[in-house]
Amino acid sequence: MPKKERPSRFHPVSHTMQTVEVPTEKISPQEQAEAWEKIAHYFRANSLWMLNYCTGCCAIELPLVMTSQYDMERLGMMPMATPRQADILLVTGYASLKTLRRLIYTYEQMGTPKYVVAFGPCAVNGGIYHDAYAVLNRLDLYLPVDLYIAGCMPKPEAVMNGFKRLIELIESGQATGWKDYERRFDWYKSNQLEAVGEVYIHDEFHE
Amino acid sequence: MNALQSIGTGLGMALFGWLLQTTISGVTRKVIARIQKRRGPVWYQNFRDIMKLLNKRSVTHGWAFDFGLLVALAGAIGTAMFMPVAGIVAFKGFDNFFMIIYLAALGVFGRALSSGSSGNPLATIGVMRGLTQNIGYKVPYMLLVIALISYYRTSSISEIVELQRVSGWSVLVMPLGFVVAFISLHGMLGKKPFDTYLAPAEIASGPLVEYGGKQLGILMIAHELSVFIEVSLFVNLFLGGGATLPEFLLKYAFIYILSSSLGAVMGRFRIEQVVRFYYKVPIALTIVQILMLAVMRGGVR
Amino acid sequence: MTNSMNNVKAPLLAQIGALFPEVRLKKDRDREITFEVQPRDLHQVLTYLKNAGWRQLSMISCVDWIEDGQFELVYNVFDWTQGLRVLLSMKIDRGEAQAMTIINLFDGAMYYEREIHEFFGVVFLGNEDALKSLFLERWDDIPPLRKDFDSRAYSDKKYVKRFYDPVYGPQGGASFERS
Amino acid sequence: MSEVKLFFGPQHPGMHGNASVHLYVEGDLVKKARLVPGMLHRGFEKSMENHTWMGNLALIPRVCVAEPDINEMVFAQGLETIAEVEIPERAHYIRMVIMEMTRILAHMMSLGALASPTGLYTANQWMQADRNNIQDLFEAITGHRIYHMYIVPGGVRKELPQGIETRILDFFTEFERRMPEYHALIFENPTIQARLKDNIMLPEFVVWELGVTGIGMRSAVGKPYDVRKVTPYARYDKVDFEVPVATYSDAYTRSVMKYYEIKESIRIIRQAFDMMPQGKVNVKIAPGNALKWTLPKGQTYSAVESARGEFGYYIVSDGKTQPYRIAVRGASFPQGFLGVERYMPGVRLDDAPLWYDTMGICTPEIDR
Repeated sequence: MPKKERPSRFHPVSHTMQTVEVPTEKISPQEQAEAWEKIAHYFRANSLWMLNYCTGCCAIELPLVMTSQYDMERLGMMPMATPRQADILLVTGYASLKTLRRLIYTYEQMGTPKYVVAFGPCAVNGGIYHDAYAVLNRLDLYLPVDLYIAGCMPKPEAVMNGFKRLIELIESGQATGWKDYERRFDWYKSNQLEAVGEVYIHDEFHE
Repeated sequence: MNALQSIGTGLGMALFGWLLQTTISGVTRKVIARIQKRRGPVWYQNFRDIMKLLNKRSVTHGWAFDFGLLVALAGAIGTAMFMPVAGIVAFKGFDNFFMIIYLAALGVFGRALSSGSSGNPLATIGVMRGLTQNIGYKVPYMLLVIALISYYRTSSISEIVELQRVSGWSVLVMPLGFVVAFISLHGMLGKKPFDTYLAPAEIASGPLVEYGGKQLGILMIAHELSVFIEVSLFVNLFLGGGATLPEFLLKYAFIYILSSSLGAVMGRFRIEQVVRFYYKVPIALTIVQILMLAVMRGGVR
Repeated sequence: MTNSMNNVKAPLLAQIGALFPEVRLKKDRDREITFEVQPRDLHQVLTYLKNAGWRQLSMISCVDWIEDGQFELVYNVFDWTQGLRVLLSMKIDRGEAQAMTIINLFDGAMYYEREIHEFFGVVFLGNEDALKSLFLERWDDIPPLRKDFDSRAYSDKKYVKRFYDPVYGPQGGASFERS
Repeated sequence: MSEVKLFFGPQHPGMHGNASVHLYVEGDLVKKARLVPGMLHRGFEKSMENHTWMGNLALIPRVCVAEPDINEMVFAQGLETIAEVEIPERAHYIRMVIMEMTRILAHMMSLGALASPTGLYTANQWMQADRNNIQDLFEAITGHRIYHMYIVPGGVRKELPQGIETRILDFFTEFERRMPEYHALIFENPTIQARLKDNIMLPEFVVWELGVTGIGMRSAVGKPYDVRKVTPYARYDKVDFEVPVATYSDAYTRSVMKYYEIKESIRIIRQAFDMMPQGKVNVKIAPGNALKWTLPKGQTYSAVESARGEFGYYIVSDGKTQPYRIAVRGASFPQGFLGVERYMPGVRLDDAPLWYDTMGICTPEIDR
């Protein structure tokens, strides 16, 4: 069914992806794969499992989105217990350095394709905590963010709207943050190393 | 009927079982959503979930992880092939209760092997809990089914279905037993309060903790199939199966949705509460039921 | 209200004055009395207060008086039956910030002391647990709540800021190009 | 089975908020446990020193996310104490309405959060839906759903909107009519009772040892040790309300007490609207531009009763435009740290999330 073209008010988040032009011959394996990808995008878009991890205060509105009033399950979204099962990582608000370490570990455990949604201004530029010593300013240096949802904190309506937008992006194949992460892995890794250092598992008991 | 035809019918039965159960799961999600005063997903949501999972990349945790999964899937398909539904039997004469129980154990074994080898302590705890719970509900259930088999003097499920058509459903023969079997089924399906081995909030969905992508998709297919086996076994044994397909579907949907809806308004037991519960109430009820049955039959003679 | 509290306050003030001559009344608010104590008196005063009904340690906080070269530790105890709060303010030297722990009197002090050690660098003798880091992971600067620690400068140094180059006009809006 | 190390959190469905408990588990029994906070540490106490007295208003509600208004209340109250100003009578009553509404919000959050450790998700679905209605009321009063910044030093920010009184009272009448439904779903549910009753005890000596306040204290000690009663602030000494107490503190008692506190809060809201006089709603606590206010030198500890216990700020002013130091006493600090370390060992792994939940631990206020 052809979708009605409608000017979007949103600026798609650009990942500076370079599309490689393939010379068109018969039906190459790559084209087959692309055709299948289009079908796969439909399933991905309509069955988004989010990771049950609240990193910051924007998560306080998430229960409302999940439950009866806004009912995220209508869109096929469900909270999931572990990163392996999840598709979306929600960075709900500011990320402190200690959280960032956990976020990176979590993100890398998730299977591709995976998407990152960042909430609030804190993930964009630090927001109200821009001068705090424990909170990092830009999330997109460390993780590829597919969608930002504005508001401090975003209202449930805004969150639902954002999720709808994410679904649109995935369906049209524009949510390619995970590909960007694979492509510029070294760049992301060097940023991460700069911020949180080497892999380090904290053990409170020091044993 | 030649062997090829039988196998074809069996595979068709497994496919039918999967489609049926996945649809009913989606419908159940909607029913639970209505209990929780919300709209819920579309009825084919579970198909979308499975398709998405099969389109996802994932990691493996060694060959046992994948092999166990295939064993689980093969066990589930194999068991579903033997299940008589509405008079259709793929392998005539082989639709024995014990056959199905043994084959179903293969699926459980495969799943335990797979998730146990993932190396996550939460998965190990989940598997331990799952097996403990398995013992919990299996004891009263098996006692009951053996009583049923001795009552009908056959262990073939299609014959039991036939006999029920003559003498009335087994519910009427053993009403207490029906309650026990339903409680056991509730535990088999892992509905609350017996979802201790999954317990997302305690052990992060237990055995499933390390699954993602394709493996989780395969596991979901195997899970839907095993639910199909459990529920249709229950319908066949206690509710007289079904002469026609709609009759069977109606009973099937009723039992599954009832169990799920009950689960929606209940909390979760701790594992030792689960086992204590199963060893107290259902076993006592089963013994009373068997004695009643013996007295009844003795009285008739 | 002040009148009703006087019959509670008067005996306390008299007792404290008689028992601990070096303890000085600093501030007397409605339901809150602040004493200034010397480090050597602290344990006796706290013991007396604990036995006299101030059974709950509400919090320990620390103030950095950088101009005087002192840390002020404030012990905050509360009596639930009489509804009177007592604050004990104790000054210690900022250069060699050390104080005796009070975990033998109030177990709840353990983590307050650990927090103060992390944020101010005050060492609590006798509470070895307090030397470990609590909130911060791999902290690489002076304790952050000291007055000579500049939060903004640290943030500027450590975290990459987003650079805005707004282009006003039809295409307006902030530039979201990645660096 | 030998000891297994488990991370309960930060990414864990049973964990509310971004914190972690490191557990050593033997079989099903927790052997060692310790809270690892700091994932939500934003350095509030430092940031507050860099903002003006009024500028801090935007910052403080964010200390505790589930119940933001207590922060505004302690802050405003402390500043009024230091500046020695009396605020208008009407403002006191409006503050009480706001405080009780936010208390209801927090209690409903924690009753709904009982869902995940016990598995009764239906309770959470219903509770959150009603929380949304209360947040809509807040939006009508203050303009924001979560962080209201409504209680300001010197009173409240602005007059209540027209007709909000009937809207609030109508909602709570309707809500009270539905409360037995919640009681039947949660507290009369045999499976929930099996999980909560005689489980996760908090004896009286532990209360004094840790310094637990709030519901934990009252459920064990059996006396109305509530800041609202012991040192009344606002006009809590004028309204008639009761504080539920108990002497046997298991998880069930602590949960059901939240239910009764919601009832009492609704009573307080009704009385506050009855007794509310007309008049101004705010005064200036210092002359001049609000962003250039200076306060006299002084220090005070200001405390209110939050949903989890005594919540307080220790405020130091050195006579400048910015606070010299603000120290936050998170209400769940004692049970969050020492409680987890000493008393979570011994419970079953199944009950560890329940322990964390029913002790009323709010991570953001621990981390700050």
